[in-house]
Amino acid sequence: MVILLKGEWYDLRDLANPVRELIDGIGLPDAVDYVLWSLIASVAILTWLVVSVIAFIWIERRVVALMQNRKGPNRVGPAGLLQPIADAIKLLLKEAITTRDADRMLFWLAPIIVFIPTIVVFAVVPFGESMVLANLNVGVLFLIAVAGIMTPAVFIAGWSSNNKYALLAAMRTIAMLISYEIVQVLALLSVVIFIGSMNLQTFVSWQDEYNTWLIFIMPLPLVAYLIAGAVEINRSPMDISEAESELAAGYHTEYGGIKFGFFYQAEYMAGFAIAAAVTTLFLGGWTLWGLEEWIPGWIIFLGKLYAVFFLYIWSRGTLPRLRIDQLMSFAWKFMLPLMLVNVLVIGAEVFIWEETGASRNIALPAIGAVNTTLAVILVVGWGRFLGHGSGRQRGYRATLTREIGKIYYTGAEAS
Amino acid sequence: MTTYVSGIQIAHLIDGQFPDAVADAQPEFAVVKSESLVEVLAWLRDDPDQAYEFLSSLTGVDRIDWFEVAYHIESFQHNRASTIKVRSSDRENPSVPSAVPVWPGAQLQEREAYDLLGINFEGNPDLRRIFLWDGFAGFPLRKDYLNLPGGQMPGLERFPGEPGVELSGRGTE
Amino acid sequence: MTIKSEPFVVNVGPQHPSTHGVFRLRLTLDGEKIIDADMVMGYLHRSMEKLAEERTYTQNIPFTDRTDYLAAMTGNLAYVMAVEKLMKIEVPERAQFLRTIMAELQRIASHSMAIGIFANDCGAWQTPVMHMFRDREKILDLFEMACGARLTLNYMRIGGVSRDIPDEWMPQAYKLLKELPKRFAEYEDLLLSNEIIVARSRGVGVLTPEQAIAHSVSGPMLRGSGVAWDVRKADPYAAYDKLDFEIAVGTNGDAYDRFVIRLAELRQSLHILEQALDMMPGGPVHERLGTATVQPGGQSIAPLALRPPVGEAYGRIESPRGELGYYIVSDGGPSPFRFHIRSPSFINLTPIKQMAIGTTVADAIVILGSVDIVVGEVDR
Amino acid sequence: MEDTGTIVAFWILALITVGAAFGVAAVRNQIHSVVLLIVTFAGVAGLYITLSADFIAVVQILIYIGAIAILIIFAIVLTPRAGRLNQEGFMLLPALGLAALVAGTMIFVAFDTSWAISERDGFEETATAIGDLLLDKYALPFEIASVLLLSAILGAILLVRPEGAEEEIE
Repeated sequence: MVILLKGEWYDLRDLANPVRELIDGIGLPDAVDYVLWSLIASVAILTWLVVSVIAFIWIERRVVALMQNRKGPNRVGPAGLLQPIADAIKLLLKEAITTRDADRMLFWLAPIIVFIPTIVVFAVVPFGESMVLANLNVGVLFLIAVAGIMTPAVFIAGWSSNNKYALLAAMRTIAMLISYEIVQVLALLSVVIFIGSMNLQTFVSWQDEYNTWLIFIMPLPLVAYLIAGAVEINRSPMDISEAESELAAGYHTEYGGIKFGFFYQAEYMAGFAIAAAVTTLFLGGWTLWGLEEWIPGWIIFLGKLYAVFFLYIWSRGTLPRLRIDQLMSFAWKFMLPLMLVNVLVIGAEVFIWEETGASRNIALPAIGAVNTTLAVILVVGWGRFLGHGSGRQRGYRATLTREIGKIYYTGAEAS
Repeated sequence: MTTYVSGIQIAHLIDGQFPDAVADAQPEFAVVKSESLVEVLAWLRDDPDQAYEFLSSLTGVDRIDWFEVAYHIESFQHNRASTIKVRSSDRENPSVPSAVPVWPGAQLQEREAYDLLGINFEGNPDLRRIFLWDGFAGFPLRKDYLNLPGGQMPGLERFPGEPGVELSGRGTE
Repeated sequence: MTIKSEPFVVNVGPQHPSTHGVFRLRLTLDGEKIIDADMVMGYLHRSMEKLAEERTYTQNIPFTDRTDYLAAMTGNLAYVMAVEKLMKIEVPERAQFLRTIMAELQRIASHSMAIGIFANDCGAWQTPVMHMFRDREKILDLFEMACGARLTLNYMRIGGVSRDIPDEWMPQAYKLLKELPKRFAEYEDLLLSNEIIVARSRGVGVLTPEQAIAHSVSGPMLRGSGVAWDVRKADPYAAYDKLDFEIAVGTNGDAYDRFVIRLAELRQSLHILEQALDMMPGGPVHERLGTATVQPGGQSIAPLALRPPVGEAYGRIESPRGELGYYIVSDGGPSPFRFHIRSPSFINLTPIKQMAIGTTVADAIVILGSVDIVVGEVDR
Repeated sequence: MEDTGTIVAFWILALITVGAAFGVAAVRNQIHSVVLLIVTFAGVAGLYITLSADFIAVVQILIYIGAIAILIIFAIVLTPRAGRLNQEGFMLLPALGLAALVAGTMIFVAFDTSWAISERDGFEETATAIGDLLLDKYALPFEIASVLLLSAILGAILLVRPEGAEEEIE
């Protein structure tokens, strides 16, 4: 059956095949072919993104509602399924208000700029075996670079609103994004060193060939990347740039209507981008230990992507928010040294593997075990060194008494 | 059980320490002269036998003939409570010393009394209106704030329809 | 050489998710650091003290619902107790127990909200609040059974309570009492040792006992600073002298202590409720007052026009937010000559400036959340 | 450069880059200047792509848009009492003259030089080649640059430290 399907137009395991058949069949000149091919792929990716965002708005609201003991949207359409569409229509029809003191040009520009990187990232993401719009050699770097455009966009949004909450949030966001960008780069650097390529397809094929996912070999960069990703997409406990309880709605306080909708969508799309990167780099992309022969690769990929994105929904429903100085010191004092050590360790491992030429059946489990142990030792040890585990992180119960007028204050642990 | 120290008792105690400071004593409260208020309050707070370290409530009352400020004080150590008052008979610009040097907790409450009754607390570092806006005309909790037609004062003199009393004031037929 | 940024004034409120109503905090910032804080209030000022001077003593009871709208029962109780003190009325024992039970249920409801909102101020995205709402709903159901209202209850009367509880009330209350310990254990698991909440609130907004007493703060804030003071214990009112309970005190005086005290008080309230329900005596729930007349068609047997003797009374109770006092001056007329509310929310705000300076915006929000204000009670 | 597509792309990108660069100098609002600067950087990144230098292009976006532009924004926003608008300065005319001089020299040099065009195709993987060069032939300049950056970081920390902080450290 596999042979039967291979490359036929009805072979849904790779949606690129039928499209290629179609375009090749027409027989156009190269340039037109190229443009047509890109156009189809872009439209397909955009459609998927919008549908996913709409679906996940509903899923997030329902899931968080379940976590919070309530029902969530359940009125518009069956089980509230049409709620996101109704919301979208509402946002589209709302008056586009620009505040009087806003910098009009930048105020309108910001939602557009914020939208660009979140979409462009998907150009390099391999959805299936040949389902990648631009198979860049520097794919990993591209992921980080394009996500970096978010930073000025957020600042422009916060600054142009001429609102103090927005400006404060924008400054916070920039400081945070820059700090965690370094962590993100170092986390991906260790992965790139190990694989020896920055091409995302190479990552997938490497993990397919060696029959292992990088999550088992390097858990530490994965966790670091997930945390840095949470910062990038403003998910709790890192959502200080939105910080609902402190800064109203953060940098997009003054935005309403479809401009707000842009930010809202961009946040989800950036989340998908992070999840896509995690899926491709650490979770084997569109492969599933041979099952991709039977199940279309893109379904496997999307399944993994949504599972990773669900982590962010989960954390949002569960965790409170940290303070900005705590997050900054976490980035600089905790994550950065760990990531530097990690890069060093991975480099040494690659070097030793190359020198000894050990077979993969010995080398990979050994490296995985070493890295996992090291990760635990580093996290616990470095945490201890920074004063974690001194008891200040632990909660305690109130003292109970029946005596009136006595003073129990010790002040020992305050300050 | 909290011991409620009667005004007469506490007036005697204050008199022993500060002769000439007590102006009046009732079972419910003792009235202290405004010039010695701060030192009396400080003594009540600091003296180990009194130790009224907690100012529970501070509020002003417009008694029409005079304004008074009531200090409800408590002692945690002895589990006692008492009431001290100070009066000011200036109708237009009543003024009493501020209790903020003794209890910083009086700050907001003195602002409230100033805002609503127009009692001027001398020595309060930050005496501004608190609930009403700057420039609000008059002090609404004063009994003469609303001068009703026919010279009637606001407030129920009687409850409408209550038997035995003739209708007057704002009661309607 | 030092580089400083410009001072930057941020208004937190009056329309802001974390000011719990229309309250405004003007923060002057240097970067993220607060260098000055000022409170602006009065957005919800309804001049209750003036209005009360024009209404009869009984007509004033609904005002007390609307000061602290999250704890209407305790507001009722403090006011009727002040009037009873003025008129020297003895309240029947069953009414005393009913008042105690209602006040403790209200404390659980109010503390639940306070804890949930505090977690929200620490940045949790509504989850703790929603869980806390579940219990609060059940308590409000009990209130509805007892008096027909859920929020502004208007249940207590001068001389007792407005009506006896229906027969189905007690089984329902016992059922709730069985459920609640499980829930409280859940909250303690979720929140007490939550590392982020600890990191956010520990050592934030520290108030030493000397400062706390000097600033007249009361309730969980005073106990958070380690002062074992609870009006229920110090000056037992209603039926508290017959019940056994403990006071929760903190040792560090920070926001976290105020939070754990509220959690501990949930359990103490439950303990009080268990005893009170078991000990509940029979008998009338309302003292017949001298001039009482039964209202045509109305259920209330409270007299419409009470005329307390000339004098004054200061009644105080331990509301969920602190020492709630009503100071009533009577000139012998049917309405109070002066009606003053010593509202704990308002007075607990006194040291805000001191606590906030030197911290960050995020800390200021946590501090404000740990004070647990109700703006209806701040502005009155 | 025979490919029509590349030529069209080059001219479009060149126009955007030069136009935005002119805007950076001409626009009064400093934040607008920074936004235009970001456009310039993006245009330069596009020009790198036309030269099939994909690595450099991506790094250009990462470093210049993601970091340098943000640094400039920080510098503008955090400067105390700095006007958000550029002031009319007395140096306007001399600066214009100097700029014209520099531009003229550059145009002259650009037209006068006989540019050597490599016959070899572009690298397939530029990243590897750059990495090899940086850590092999140009290792010393690379290290010197790192030391320079490190000292810059330390200097910055020293500058922004509040005056009382010295005692805290000791």
